[in-house]
Amino acid sequence: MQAPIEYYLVLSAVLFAIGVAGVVIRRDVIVILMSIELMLNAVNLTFIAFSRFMGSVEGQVIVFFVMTVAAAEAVVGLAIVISVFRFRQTLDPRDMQLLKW
Amino acid sequence: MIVFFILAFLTLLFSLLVVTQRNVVHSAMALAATLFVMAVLFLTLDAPMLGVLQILVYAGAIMILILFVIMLLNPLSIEARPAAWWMLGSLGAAALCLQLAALVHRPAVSAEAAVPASFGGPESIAQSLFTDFALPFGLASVLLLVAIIGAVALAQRQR
Amino acid sequence: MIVDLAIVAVKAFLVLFMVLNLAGILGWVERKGSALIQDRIGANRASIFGFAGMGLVNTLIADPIKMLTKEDFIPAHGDRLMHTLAPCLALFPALVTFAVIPFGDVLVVGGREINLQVANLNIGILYIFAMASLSVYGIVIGAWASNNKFSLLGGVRGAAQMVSYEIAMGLSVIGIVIVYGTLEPQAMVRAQGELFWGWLPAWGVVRQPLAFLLFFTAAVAETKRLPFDAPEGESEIVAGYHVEYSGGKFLMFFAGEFAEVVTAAGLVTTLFFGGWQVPYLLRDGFYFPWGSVVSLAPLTVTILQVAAFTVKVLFFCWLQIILRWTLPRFRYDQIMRLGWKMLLPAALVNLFLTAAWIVVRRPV
Amino acid sequence: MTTNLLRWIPLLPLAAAVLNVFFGGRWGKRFAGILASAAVFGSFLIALRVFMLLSPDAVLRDTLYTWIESEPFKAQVSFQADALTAVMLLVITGIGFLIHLYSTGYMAHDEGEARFFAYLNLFVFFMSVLVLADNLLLFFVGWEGVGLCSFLLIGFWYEDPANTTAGNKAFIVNRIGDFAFLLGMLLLFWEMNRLGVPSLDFAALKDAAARIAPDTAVLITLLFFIGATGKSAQIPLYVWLPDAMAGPTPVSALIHAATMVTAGVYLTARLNFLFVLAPYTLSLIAIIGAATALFAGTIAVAQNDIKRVLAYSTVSQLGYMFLAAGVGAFSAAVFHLFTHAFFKACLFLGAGSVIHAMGGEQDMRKMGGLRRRLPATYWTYLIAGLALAGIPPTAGFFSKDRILLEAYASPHGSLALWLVGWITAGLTAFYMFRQLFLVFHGTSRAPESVQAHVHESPAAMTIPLIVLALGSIAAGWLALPSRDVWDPWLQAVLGRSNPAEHGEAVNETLLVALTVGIALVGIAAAYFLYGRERRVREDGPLWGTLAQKYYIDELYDFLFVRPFTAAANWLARAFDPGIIDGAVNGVAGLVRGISASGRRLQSGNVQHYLFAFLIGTILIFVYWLRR
Repeated sequence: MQAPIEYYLVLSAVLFAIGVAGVVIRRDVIVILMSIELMLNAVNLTFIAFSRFMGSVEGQVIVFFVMTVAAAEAVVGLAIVISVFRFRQTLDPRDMQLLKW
Repeated sequence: MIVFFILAFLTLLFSLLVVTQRNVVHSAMALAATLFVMAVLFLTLDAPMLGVLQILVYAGAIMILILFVIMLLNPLSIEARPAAWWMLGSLGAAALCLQLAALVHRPAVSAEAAVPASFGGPESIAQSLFTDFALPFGLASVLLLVAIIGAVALAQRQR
Repeated sequence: MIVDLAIVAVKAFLVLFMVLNLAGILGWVERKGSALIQDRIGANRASIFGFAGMGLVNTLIADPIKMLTKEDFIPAHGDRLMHTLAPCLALFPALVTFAVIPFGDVLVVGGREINLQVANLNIGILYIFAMASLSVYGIVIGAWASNNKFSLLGGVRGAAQMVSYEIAMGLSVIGIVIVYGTLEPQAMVRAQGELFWGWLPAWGVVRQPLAFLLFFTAAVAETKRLPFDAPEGESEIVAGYHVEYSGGKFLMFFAGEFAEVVTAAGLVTTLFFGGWQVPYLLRDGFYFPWGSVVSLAPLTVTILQVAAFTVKVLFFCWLQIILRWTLPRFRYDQIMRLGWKMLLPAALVNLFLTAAWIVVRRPV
Repeated sequence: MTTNLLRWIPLLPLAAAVLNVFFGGRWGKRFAGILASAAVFGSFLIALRVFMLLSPDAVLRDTLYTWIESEPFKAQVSFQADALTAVMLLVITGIGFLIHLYSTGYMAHDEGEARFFAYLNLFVFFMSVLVLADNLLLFFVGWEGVGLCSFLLIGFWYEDPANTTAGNKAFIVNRIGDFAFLLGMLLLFWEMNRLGVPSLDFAALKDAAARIAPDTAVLITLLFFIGATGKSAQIPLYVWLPDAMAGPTPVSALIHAATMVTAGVYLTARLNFLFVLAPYTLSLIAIIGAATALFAGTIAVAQNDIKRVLAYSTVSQLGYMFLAAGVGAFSAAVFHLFTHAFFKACLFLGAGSVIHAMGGEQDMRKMGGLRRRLPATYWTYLIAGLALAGIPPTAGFFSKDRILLEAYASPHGSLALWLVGWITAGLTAFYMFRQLFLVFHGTSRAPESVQAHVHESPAAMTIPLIVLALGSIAAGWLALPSRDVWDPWLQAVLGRSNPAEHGEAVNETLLVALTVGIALVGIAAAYFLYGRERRVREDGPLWGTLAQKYYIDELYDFLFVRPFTAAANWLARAFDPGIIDGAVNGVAGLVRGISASGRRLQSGNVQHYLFAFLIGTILIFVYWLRR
């Protein structure tokens, strides 16, 4: 028996909040990136749930695009992390404040 | 239903581990597990194609990339946890969570729509992707190309 | 319902049994094969109650016993959890991949159709790649958890190598997916039952020879065996990612590697060499191109098919072992260059040509 | 009457200038001169053709395109040619061509020949735009353009700082006049707009002139006259012209004797319908002109530099022209402009020939006895000198005589003006022949090494001299008392001004005799003092004052330059750092002070921002859900 859509949505909300917490709390850029992926996945889950319950495949297509964007984001984000680490020897976002003033 | 609860429990467990594990690699592995479980969740929602893509793209490519970068940089320090900041962040996230959950009680789609057997398969997605979403699809490929070039340019050692 | 579950369970057990044992046997075959190539005798000391003649069986049993009884050593400051998890992660994908590889046609027993395949997914090919992409975890995690710079180096090498070759592998397979028009392995195998010009079996290797070469090369690279064994490269980084492994965990890595060999052989067979297809053998017997017909009972046909599949898989396992003992190891940069600058462009060209051919043949 | 002939007069030299700028260096020096001369000769031929086409009261028009269109004002790049323009065009292109020809010889050994000819052609372009312009705005373009070319050519040998200083001086002094000109133009436009004729076309101006308020007319004409004093080197802005002799001699001949400096005279003549409305201005012009003539004449007496004598002489002769204009005799002014162009160009070119022969020496005290060595130069110099002194039957006699006649007899004239002019005529003859005797007569005072190389100039230089010398004689015959063709030709443009028709009867013959007499006295004095050898000691306070040009430069330096420099220094040292920078820095400091507290918000830590973002999102949700 299929669970009702609310369950999926609540799960998605909790997942999203966990991702937000990770982004705000953690002091490691890589973990922050991972938390962003978590948030994206929470959204993906919502899309797929709605797609299923509304019987429209378009939600899944959007998830497809979200994955594309996530891949691009991860690649560029990691490249930035690498070059920052190469210059500053740190992954702590508190140390990355070159644009401060 | 039971399947959903098991999967949801695992998802939440692993995702919490992502945020709470002090070791980056543990976090990454927890995230990989989360993504894997979510792929199964997708399968329960008649999205087999995306479930497999989830594993292929997220678990198989993005996470490997992240792990690869972790290995490459090999940050030794285990980060500290300032309690106040954790409290603050968690409270904020919890508040957001409550707000989002509150939205769910608004009228949503309740009944499950009837779908054909091929729903969520490669053909149905491709059908939509190459007709209605042809332009975004092209743009997405351009985006990937740009991301590749950008990443190479960024990570290249300065000469 | 319960019968269905039971049938699936039996099929899964059978496949696992076959693959794992084949992996064990390959351990012995490798020893003997290398000895053969190097003109020496090879493993000849394991004896049960003084009986050394049954080398295969002896080794098959003796090796695991030896390994399992060794001390399970975890390095200081290593990550205990991950160190234990890694071998499982290495073995798991190789085994589950086999779930979608059909080893025979549909068998009808008592009015119930039994598909000789553990799981018939309509996106089987994608499933294979998804699982193959997971196999990197074992190496990377194991390498990292060992707290050893050599193993870390091996892990990094392995991750880079496998990610690189996955792309070439995937692209080379897309060509054949286009040709067959399906992602379902069983359907692919069925499609290979056709004949060109009435006599030539329409196997994948006939339709896509370039794709076969690319796929096979990439698959060998994915198994991290010579000539692509830079991740373990014992002359450079001791033993690479599993340098800190011993006992049962090492056995799992070891078995995982051979399971990958078997899986690779199974994939090549399924995609390019007709899977369980025997030339001219249809559901009820042989129909030779020169017109003669040999009728056979369905069960016989099924047995023939499974046997054909097994023989093909064994052949490709053997081919990989010969390759390993014939070719020298590539340098790391050579591996990367081969993957990115030769296989990938070649795969793209193949893909483009195939797509163009399809468009020309079948205008939409 | 319209024609598209006129545009080619300026365009030919412009094209040659552009070609010389870009390709002159590549085509070789010889070619640059030939190209430039050919272009000006082409312009001369066209000018001749235009002259043929014209009748005294006709106007040729050639409109190129609309330059500025800002309702209701509209300015066109449009050329017109009437009788006055035709005279000016012939002078500019004809004498300009001769000087170009001369320059091909004079500048043959100079590195920057292509540049020189490009500038020279550019000058001809701007000068012809100036005289051809049919509105004040386009006129102003030419006016500024010739100033620019003058600056470029004075400082042509820019390696020497003295030359660039002279160029700067010319430019800056001219700027003062140009500013007044601009003000005058704006005021005129304002007045025209008030009259409902928002235009600066000369034709429109002429039609509306009668309606201009008298006081405004005085102010406008005064401003224009100040502009003219700058360009035409009148008191008090004459100081740049003597220094302008730093440029190559053909430049002095063309720009600083024959053409550009006469632009002021041309301006007053062109706008004569305005000037006649302002008797005060006219009186002032007459007084300034007479004063300048006398003043510069006295200075010229005491100069030893061959070109400076001629420069002050030019200032003095320009004074004559303004004297004529000031008494309302514009026709006489333009006539003197015309004749003066011939003999002064001839004198300058002759001086150039002398300098050329002397290897660059300009000090007359080191010359002497060149009569035999440079026969062609000598004879042409003598003729031109006679013309300058006003000895009949040379051109100078007719034109100067006419001015003096008008100064005495015209309704605006007076005995005092005539007297000043008369004395100046004597001074002119004296300094001219002092120079002639010093340079060409007596024995040579040059060092042996220079003497050995003295030689007559090449044909390219002597032919223009001869042509100009002939012109110096013949140009005056246009206004023979019996057969005057000059006044009828210009009457339509400049109005009638014939003293014979006015009030008191004048004994014309007596005036002529007096003028010629004082000129002869001057020549005699020069011969007596300098004829064979120098018989006068050139010292004493009076001589010193004259030689030092009445210390005018020093006075200007004391009155204007030093206070200005001091003020600028004070601004730079005290005002700018203290007040301006202080204000700017103060504002910046204020902003910095405010932002110092604000910037604490910008921790640079992304997570702080994200947290703020999160809080904001939650608040929006709360608002949205509560709504």
